Amino acid sequence: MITMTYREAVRSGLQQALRSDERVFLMGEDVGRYGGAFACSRGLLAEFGPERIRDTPLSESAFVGAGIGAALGGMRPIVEVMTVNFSLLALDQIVNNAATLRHMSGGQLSVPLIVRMATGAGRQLAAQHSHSFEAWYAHVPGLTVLAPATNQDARGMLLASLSEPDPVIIFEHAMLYPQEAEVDEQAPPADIRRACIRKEGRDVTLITYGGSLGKTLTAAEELEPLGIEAEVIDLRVLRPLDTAAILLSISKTHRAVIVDEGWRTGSLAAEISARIMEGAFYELDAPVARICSAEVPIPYAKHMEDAALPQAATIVQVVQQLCATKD
Amino acid sequence: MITMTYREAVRSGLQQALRSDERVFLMGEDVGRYGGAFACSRGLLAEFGPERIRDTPLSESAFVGAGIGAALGGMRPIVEVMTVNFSLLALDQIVNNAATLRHMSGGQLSVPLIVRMATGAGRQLAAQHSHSFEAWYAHVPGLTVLAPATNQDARGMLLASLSEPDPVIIFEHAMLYPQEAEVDEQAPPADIRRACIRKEGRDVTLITYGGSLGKTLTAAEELEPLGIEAEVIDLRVLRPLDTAAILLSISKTHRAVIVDEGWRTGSLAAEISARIMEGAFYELDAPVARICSAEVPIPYAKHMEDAALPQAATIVQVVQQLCATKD
Amino acid sequence: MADGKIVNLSGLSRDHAWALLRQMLLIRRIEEKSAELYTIGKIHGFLHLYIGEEAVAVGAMQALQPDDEIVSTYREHGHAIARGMSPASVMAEMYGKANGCSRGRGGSMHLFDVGLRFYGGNAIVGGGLPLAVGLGLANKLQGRTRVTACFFGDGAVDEGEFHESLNLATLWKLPVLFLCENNRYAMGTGLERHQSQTDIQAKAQAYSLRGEAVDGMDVLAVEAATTRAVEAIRAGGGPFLLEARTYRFRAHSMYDPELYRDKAEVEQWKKRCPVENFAATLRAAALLTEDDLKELEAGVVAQVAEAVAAAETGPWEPIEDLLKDVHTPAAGSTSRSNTLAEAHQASAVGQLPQRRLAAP
Amino acid sequence: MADGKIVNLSGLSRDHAWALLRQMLLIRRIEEKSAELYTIGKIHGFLHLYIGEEAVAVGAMQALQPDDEIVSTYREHGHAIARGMSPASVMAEMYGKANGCSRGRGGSMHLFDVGLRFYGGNAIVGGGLPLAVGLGLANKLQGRTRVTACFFGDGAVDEGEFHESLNLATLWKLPVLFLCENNRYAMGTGLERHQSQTDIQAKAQAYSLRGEAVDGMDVLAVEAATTRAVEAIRAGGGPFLLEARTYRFRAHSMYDPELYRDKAEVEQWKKRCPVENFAATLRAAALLTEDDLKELEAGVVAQVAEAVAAAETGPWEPIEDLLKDVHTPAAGSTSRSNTLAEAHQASAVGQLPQRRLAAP
Ligand SMILES: Cc1ncc(C[n+]2csc(CCOP(=O)(O)OP(=O)(O)O)c2C)c(N)n1
Ligand SMILES: Cc1ncc(C[n+]2csc(CCOP(=O)(O)OP(=O)(O)O)c2C)c(N)n1
Ligand SMILES: [Mg+2]
Ligand SMILES: [Mg+2]
Repeated sequence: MITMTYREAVRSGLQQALRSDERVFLMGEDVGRYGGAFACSRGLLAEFGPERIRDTPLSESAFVGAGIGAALGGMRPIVEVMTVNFSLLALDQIVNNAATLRHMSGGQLSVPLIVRMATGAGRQLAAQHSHSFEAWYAHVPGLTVLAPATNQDARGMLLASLSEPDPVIIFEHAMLYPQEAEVDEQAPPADIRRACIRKEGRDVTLITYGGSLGKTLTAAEELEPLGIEAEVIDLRVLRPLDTAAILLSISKTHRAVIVDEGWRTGSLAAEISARIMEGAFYELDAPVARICSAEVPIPYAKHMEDAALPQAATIVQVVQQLCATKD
Repeated sequence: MITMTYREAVRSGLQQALRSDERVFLMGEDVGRYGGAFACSRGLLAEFGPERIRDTPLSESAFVGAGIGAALGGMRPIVEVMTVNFSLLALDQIVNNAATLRHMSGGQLSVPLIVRMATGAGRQLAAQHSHSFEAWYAHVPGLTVLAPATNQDARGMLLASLSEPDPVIIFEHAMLYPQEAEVDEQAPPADIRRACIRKEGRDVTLITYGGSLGKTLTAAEELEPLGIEAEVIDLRVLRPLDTAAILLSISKTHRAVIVDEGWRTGSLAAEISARIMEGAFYELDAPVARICSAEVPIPYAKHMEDAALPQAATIVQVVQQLCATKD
Repeated sequence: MADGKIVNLSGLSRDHAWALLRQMLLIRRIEEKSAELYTIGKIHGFLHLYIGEEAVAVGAMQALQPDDEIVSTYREHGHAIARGMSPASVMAEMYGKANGCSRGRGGSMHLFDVGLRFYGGNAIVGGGLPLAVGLGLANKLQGRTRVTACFFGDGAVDEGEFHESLNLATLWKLPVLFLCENNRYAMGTGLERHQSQTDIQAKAQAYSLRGEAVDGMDVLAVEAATTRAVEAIRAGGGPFLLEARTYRFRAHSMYDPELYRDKAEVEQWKKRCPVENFAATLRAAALLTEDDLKELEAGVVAQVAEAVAAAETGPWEPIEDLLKDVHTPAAGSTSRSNTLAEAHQASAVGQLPQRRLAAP
Repeated sequence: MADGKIVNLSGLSRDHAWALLRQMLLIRRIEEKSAELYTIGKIHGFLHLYIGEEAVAVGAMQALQPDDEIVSTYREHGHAIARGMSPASVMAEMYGKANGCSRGRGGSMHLFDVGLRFYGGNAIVGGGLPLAVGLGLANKLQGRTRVTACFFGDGAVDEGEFHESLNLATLWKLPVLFLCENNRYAMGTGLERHQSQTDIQAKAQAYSLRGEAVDGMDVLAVEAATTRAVEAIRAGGGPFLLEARTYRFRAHSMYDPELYRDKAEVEQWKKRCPVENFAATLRAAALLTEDDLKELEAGVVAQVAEAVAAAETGPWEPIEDLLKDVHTPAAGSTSRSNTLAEAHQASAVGQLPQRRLAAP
């Protein structure tokens, strides 16, 4: 176990991937000389050279599509789209090619592609640079969508994705990169099927992922002295959702709150709420609540950005209200 | 009242828009000489000339962005993106410019733009040409999203959108274009805030929109002799959702089924289910059910495409099951 | 030749000439039959015919080796056939039958054959170009001398992906042949109304790329130009933009009422029919007799009939297979990947909840 | 001049020369101050400095009229200031204050001023080009003689939107000036590693568009070239691609450790500093004395101080206004539009449900 940042954990994963399989290469804007917009790939150019650490032009559609093509051609590309904001420019390639080619070709092709991108708000980058489109990607059949929230997962889920024969999209919340924690570099690739209970509790289930895990755990701690024991589920895998884990927890707590940085309407939280409706309606003592981002382009000013995003204080407040309703 | 097809109703709306306001122009691939991929604009080039009926190159991002720019410049552009499938290429412009410019500029700008597109499956066009991304657009603050399901609405909602100072996205389900019905061309612009009850009933609320309205009404009819009176809500407006209309109906029926051609996970149906959870949990006698498309790239072969999409028979079956659970 | 051009036939063997003619004829007849089958409701969805453009696919494929890759568009029957896909597997696909090359899931716009290294069949205009760049990159990274040939239309040249792909391929010196089939129309929009610079091959300069235009109605010219281009690519010089100037004789798709072009223009181009003119050239050069042609034609007609029969009698994919192949099941049944595929499957299937089992 | 170039100053008035110098100096000092304020935590988010490139914005703006439009990028402080935006409103915006030009919602990357026809401040690389095309289209359709000037970097040239926008603007002969600020880097990627053809203005040919390159370190050259380009556009000839060759002296953003370029290269370019060299030129031509310069500098420093004061004392936007301006309230309070805006607002706010009111 060594202490490292989330960014270093990603780098460690990339490094191991590149060392262990020569079909692996990394490509994206500024992954090479610059060292990655978030410094995740710093040093990799020196170790692996420009053929395997490829700086691309600003051409999201072309280089993501080229990743798909290279995967078809027998490589194991890891494509870094700098942030989810720019991934809109590559969405056609991801939806209509990466996710679709296998089924549409009658099972002839497969696309073992990893696309990594930073996501989320919180750094005062304003409306065009603060998106959370995880829910959109989680909507698309053919994709596996991951959201590592811990440093161990940042490394382990990347490595697990490498053995997948189909496209995997990995969301790294930009606020997590400086997060320090112990990482076991000897650990096997992470499980990428299951959600994980990060804190046990019996009064309410808090369901979250990615950049919101920290806030949710903080809220859960603050709820303890108020007499509410919250169970915190880190979804980890956004597609396919681990519905069983959610329902199991609710069969114990009978209450649930979903914390999701996406805009409320059409959020991933909506999907989770709907699944709980379908799978645990009779278990519920109160309606499932969602805490999401306000429905507004995320503003630059700190106090306004804070007001737009889910915060621990809001979670505490909503949970308290919810637990006050006794059935 | 005259009988016309949905496509003719769209054309009638376009015509009136172009006649009544000289700032209005129509632009898109093949809207001019070809007459529109779905023949919605046939004849308009002859009446309004090439300055106002503009054929564009295959450049979805540029011509949608140009529509935004033209709106900023004082025009009232109606941009036709041939189908929602190609709109992915223009999504960056819609999300990061059209939807965002007003708020991000501190209220200085507004973007009175209409983007029309055909949506949906059912014509055996296979995976890349059968998408339903209404839910994605309905996720984005700053957009108004409409889904006219009737011929009157096809015309009236387009005209209503013209007086909006902010961007409106209109989804025309491609299966509806040949639909014949009476249209009142003297009617005022349609209401674009409210959902509409297309059939009253007291046993269950069926919530749907666009291309699924017909199937849902058929199912509702088939349910009558089985002793189930279904109320059918046509959402019409996908953003902002008319939650009040949904909750009101459920306070009467206490049961709801949502029919939505989008893929199930992350569908608009999920959002509606979540809103019912939040707003009418204590009114429900049974969990809300969703009938959506199977989570698969839509296949070409007719029997497979049919199997992938919501069908009236499935609706009947699910509603029957749901109504069998008495609380 | 009908248009009076002099063709250099020196070095053209009878066998090769016949093969070219046979392939063009086969494509022509398959397309005609498809149109007919569409009209009587055997083929559905979109159907984009290649009639008039046969010389491009047939000429170009001659220059490619079995392990080269092909990426194509929704107007790809010609490319598929010229690459060697069996008419039966193409026709069955258009019928939506499980013996179709894509199990009936793709239809006319999505022909795939991984054995022939035929990577589809892409219905998003411009969407295939980045794939070709990636296939080229894989070849380069693995030190293979394969060439990836990417077919696309003049309309695709308008899309941003054209620009991004050519830049990327040239920058990285990738072995990709960008082959633009300029048939002068993007659906109903004429070239001069969708491109400000109508000399497509000249756009190569914007990328420091080699470009050339060739008469796309002349199969030998296309073969020669493609051969040169492919040689240059294989020699390590990076990509090549080849513009084949051609014309589609039929409507854009079966939905198109062709309001946007004059019949006279179409008739003018039909005089340059690549099939008829090549046959005439061969006859003039005594490489083909009237009887030979009849025999060829008869063979082709038989092939088409066989294809239709295969499509007619082919099985439908069982509905239970709907979710199959959304994800790849892993080779070993106990592997993690397999469970991920299963997890996807499970997640995709929703059910109504059970009544509360435990007390609150 | 420091780099020994001979500048033609004939016809240059002292007033105009001073105005150019004052603006460049103002931009330089605002940028330096911004960097300082960023370091001490007054400015947040991304901050992209224009230092080194001042001659481009200042030179180009001289050619534009008050009713011309400007579309810019996230590196746009220079354009905003040169267009006449008050340093206070720019600085307050960077502070996130409500007296900022965008009410503090945009920050450094999103300066807007509709009065100055300054349309932002776009942080998606290439995202501004289609907007400029549309503004140009509106001008053309309304018979106005305005020109839309669109600034973008060499990196934006890689994006598909560059290609699509230039084609569209040329095809439709729209009055748009595409002004590429080629500073030789897209973030950390040097020009020759992101473009296969590094002569950007030469790409104009791919669109039958007029293109020209100009020394972007020379404010007079930029002014002259832009004036010619704008005249040609106003004369009805359609768009123009002007490439200003320049260099950024600072890091890409405040996050950038500049691992990708040599200090020596930067030092070399700094010798061509547009501000210092222009001042030197004016002194050499006796259009400026040492004292004049000091006075100018003092004026600029005072302006910057005022701007900082305005930002420091400016109010924060109230949190209650968070959802304001997502939609436009209609002019008349009873109008339908207003209710749609209200419906959006209502829909955006979720609440917990009431207990069941009616029996089942
Ligand atoms: C991105 C995208 N936009 C629009 C369409 C609709 N469409 C299909 S084919 C076509 C014309 C394409 O023209 P071209 O590239 O010249 O190919 P051709 O049909 O002439 O072979 C259009 C507009 C599409 N399939 N994809
Ligand atoms: C579509 C998109 N991709 C990536 C980025 C991240 N990014 C911001 S600036 C930049 C470099 C742009 O370079 P250039 O256009 O030359 O402008 P410069 O910064 O040199 O002024 C990159 C990659 C972005 N903002 N938008
Ligand atoms: Mg064409
Ligand atoms: Mg640059």
